[in-house]
Amino acid sequence: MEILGLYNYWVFGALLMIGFFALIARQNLVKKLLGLSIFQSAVFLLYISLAKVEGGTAPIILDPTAAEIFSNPLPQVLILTAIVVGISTTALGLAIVVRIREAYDTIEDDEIRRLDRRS
Amino acid sequence: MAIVLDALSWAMLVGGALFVLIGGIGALRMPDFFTRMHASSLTDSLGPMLVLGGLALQSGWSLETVKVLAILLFLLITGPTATYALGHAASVAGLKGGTREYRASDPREPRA
Amino acid sequence: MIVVFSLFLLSLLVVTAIAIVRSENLFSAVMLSGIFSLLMALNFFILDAADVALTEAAVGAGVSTVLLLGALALTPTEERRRKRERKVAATLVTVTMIFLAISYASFDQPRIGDPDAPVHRHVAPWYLEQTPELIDIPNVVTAVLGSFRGYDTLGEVYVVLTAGIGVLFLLSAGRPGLLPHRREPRIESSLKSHLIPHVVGRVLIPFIVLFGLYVQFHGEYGPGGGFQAGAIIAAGIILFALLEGEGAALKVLPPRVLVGLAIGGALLYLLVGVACMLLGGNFLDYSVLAADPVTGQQIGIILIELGVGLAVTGTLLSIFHAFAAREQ
Amino acid sequence: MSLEAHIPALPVIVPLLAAPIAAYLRPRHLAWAAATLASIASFAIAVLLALATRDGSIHRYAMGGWPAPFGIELAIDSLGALVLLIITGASTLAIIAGRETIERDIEPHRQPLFYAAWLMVVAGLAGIAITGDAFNVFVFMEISSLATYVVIAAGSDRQALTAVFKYLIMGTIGATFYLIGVGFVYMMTGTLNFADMQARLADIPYVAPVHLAAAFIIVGLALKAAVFPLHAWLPNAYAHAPHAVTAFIAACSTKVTILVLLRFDFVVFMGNIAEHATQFALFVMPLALLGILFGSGVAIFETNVKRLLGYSSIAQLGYILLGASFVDRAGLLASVLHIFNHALAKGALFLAIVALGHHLTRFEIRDLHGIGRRMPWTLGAFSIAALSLVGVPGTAGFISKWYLIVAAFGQGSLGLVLVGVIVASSLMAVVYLWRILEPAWFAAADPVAAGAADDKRVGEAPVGVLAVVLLAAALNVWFGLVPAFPLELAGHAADELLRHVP
Repeated sequence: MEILGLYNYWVFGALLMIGFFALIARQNLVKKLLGLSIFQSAVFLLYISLAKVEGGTAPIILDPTAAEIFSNPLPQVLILTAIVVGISTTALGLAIVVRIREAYDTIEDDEIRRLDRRS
Repeated sequence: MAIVLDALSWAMLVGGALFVLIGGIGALRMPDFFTRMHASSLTDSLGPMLVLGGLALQSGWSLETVKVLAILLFLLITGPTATYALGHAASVAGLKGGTREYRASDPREPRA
Repeated sequence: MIVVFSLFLLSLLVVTAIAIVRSENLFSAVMLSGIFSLLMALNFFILDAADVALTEAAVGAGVSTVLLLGALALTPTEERRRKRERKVAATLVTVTMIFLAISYASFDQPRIGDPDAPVHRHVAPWYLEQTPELIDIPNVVTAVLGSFRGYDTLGEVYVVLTAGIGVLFLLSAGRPGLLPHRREPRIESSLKSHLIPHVVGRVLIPFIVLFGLYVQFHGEYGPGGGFQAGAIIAAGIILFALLEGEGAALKVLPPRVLVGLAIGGALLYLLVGVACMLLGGNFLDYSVLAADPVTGQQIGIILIELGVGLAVTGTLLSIFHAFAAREQ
Repeated sequence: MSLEAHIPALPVIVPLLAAPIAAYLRPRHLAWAAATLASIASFAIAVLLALATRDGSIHRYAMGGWPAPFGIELAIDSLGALVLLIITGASTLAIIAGRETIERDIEPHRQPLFYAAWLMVVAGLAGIAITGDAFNVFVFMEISSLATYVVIAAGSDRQALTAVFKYLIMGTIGATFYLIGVGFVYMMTGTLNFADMQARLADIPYVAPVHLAAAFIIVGLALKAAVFPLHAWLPNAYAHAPHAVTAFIAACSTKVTILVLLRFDFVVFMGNIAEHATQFALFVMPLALLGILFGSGVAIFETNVKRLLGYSSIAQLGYILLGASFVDRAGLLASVLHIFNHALAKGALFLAIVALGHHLTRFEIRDLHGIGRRMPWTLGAFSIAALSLVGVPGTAGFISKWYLIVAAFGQGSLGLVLVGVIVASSLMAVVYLWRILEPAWFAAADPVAAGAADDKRVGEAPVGVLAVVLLAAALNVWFGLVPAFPLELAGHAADELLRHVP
């Protein structure tokens, strides 16, 4: 059971690296952006995992006198922010991809580089 | 009475889960697009009906039951609509039932 | 039982992520990434993060998928296959090494859920203890988001606004206006002629918007708040645009109004902060907004959440229309 | 509360207030005016703050009135004030000088959005410089990054788009790595406030997560700061951005990231991780030296003037890191001083490019042939800034190189090698700048290359632009002769950074 308490960290590592792999090794720009969002989601999972308390519930205190255990609200707040940052980055990235497609007629990184070298 | 209700609700829960599972297997194993859709429609009709019904029985007469029923109502409206839209889109795109081939050679279509 | 379930859900995340990277058809990759977001939301829910789960579901699975599809309509949808993939082996080695380093360090990290972990002993208990007293709203996440760390949230609204301004700027290149709305776009005919989706969609839209408003104004008591509400309302209006056509949606909410909403929301947030300064408090110190500091905090949080909701709705809709209006 | 107490919060609030307004203002000249006014106002506030921190004091401001580890705290020390001064100053000069070229290169209806994004860059960078909270750094880093992508993508050729996409990917990886590192530190300490982290990191039992955090943070920030070998995004981003944007971001954006790097390493890690000072030196010093040699070396063979100056920036970042890698007062003082002086020199060079951009469309070296005869004042300013970049006595660049060499001699036997590298790379700088200046002054205009040369009326840039360029060049001389003010701030900054280092 002790070891299972680390499973979240490993999934975080795995997701992070899958996203990173897509970012580096894939040539398609949309694929890169999808990789980027997996990469960022991994971090969300890390923070939210930190927030969990054994036997706790979501930090909504309906009755301040009751002795309840609550999970940590702070990482959740940080990740709310980070999720919004993530979608903003994706949206801006997509707009750039659309413009690149119009200018180069392709969204494959290696082909774009070839076109750039030619000019 | 309570035991009967509990047993009934668990039976519904297990049954619902089973139908969802069958739907999933069907979506993987069926030969072409339309039969796959036919199988997977189990997962958004009978499956949730039974699961949510079981949950409603578990919670008794309370606010939760109302919420569960609202979810069920929502699913019963949207599920078939989505299935219809999907099927219609497929037929407009030129997908022929009963075979693995497509009339239009649109590269976007996933291979069956 | 719940442990097994969460392990299963976590493993599914990894499987889905691999499927996204491997799939060559970008449409299926986008759909898979919507599934990925929903799975992520489920995981967040199991980890007690109801607010985050709601946001991930609305933003990650909803809005993000719509934007990706909107962009795919303007780009090729098939990843080109190559005989020899570049950089794959070297990258695999690198990522494996980093993964091993992360796993190695994990053995020194507190177990998930350990109540004695440093994160649960410092700062966070203060929020849980002081919120009922200082702000007196049940949802501590909203209290931290809106007041204790309200400056971060202000920054977040501006991140969204910056992205909106950026997308409008990029996609208005080489055309007369920011969002031309005379033209009837190609999305017009896609759903209008389909009777069943059309009718069902029209029935659903008011409920979606109503739910959005509920999430907006119930954020102090339950999971929810401006971001989630903004995303949900934007989703409802996007559905309207898909059913009735871009032109109809832009007639109801013209581009200038949308940009105005985005800008007005962000400014509302900032001006609440400035008002606090003028009334003698620090920036974003809502206590001075009313005679009683606790009431002041509540007023402040409601106002800034409203600003957030307006800004997010306006920005997301502007971005959606900007993509939809860009002809191939 | 008097207005005075709120001054630490204003450098962020003013541009944040002006940005949305600028986006909605029509006609476009009003948007420019709003952006310029906001820039000037921020600059005035930054000057006030710099004067206030001259005595080495730290000005704190509790956002929302909540006390430090619970709320977000702004903490402005002399380092923050110095960087703030660079950001707002560069923004003001570039936006005034760049008006005509922006007017020419960007369609009218898009200009208000451009100016809004510009102000977001100012707000984001200023927010990073003054905050005392690790997560708040991330939020404002994202504001500034997203806005920077937008203003770079305004560049008129299509390569601007690919450059900016690369920057977006690299920048987001960097920011996410930083966020992971902050997450690990938070995991071990439970706090996000820099000062509180420093205090609580001392008594944690396990070190592996903290080492990992340090690694993620250093690599992430190095990526964003374009430290060699993670510099790949920088040259093209500088080369293809609109000239005014290059003048703005080249002067300040990487420096802000360096500031966060120094804060994290010196304030949070040095005092708490055993041997971190040595690790830092062993890791950063070789990179700094390689960066200096690589940047200068590539610049010698580069033919595009803007990209050449971009590679020179990579070399100059090497100097900044080299000073920091000594982990002593002399080195840090030289490093912080070079942040200021390099901003002056590079800012002036790119401002001169803005002025040249009134008549030139391309910036290959041969396009500049003979430009000195037609635009002598602009090229004169360019030459003075170039001298400052090389480090000729009497210019600002000399002061920081002098301090850097003095600090290097303090490194014992290694010092001679370091001084050798510094001198060698200064000579390389002479070579690559001479390659621009020699034909620009003395060669006849290349009739094929010069895009606008067939126009006989080509003369100086408009008076306003020229005034800004000359002012920037004059500042290089002024701070070369009277360096007391930046020296004082840099001295306090070095003391403050070293306060927690054992």
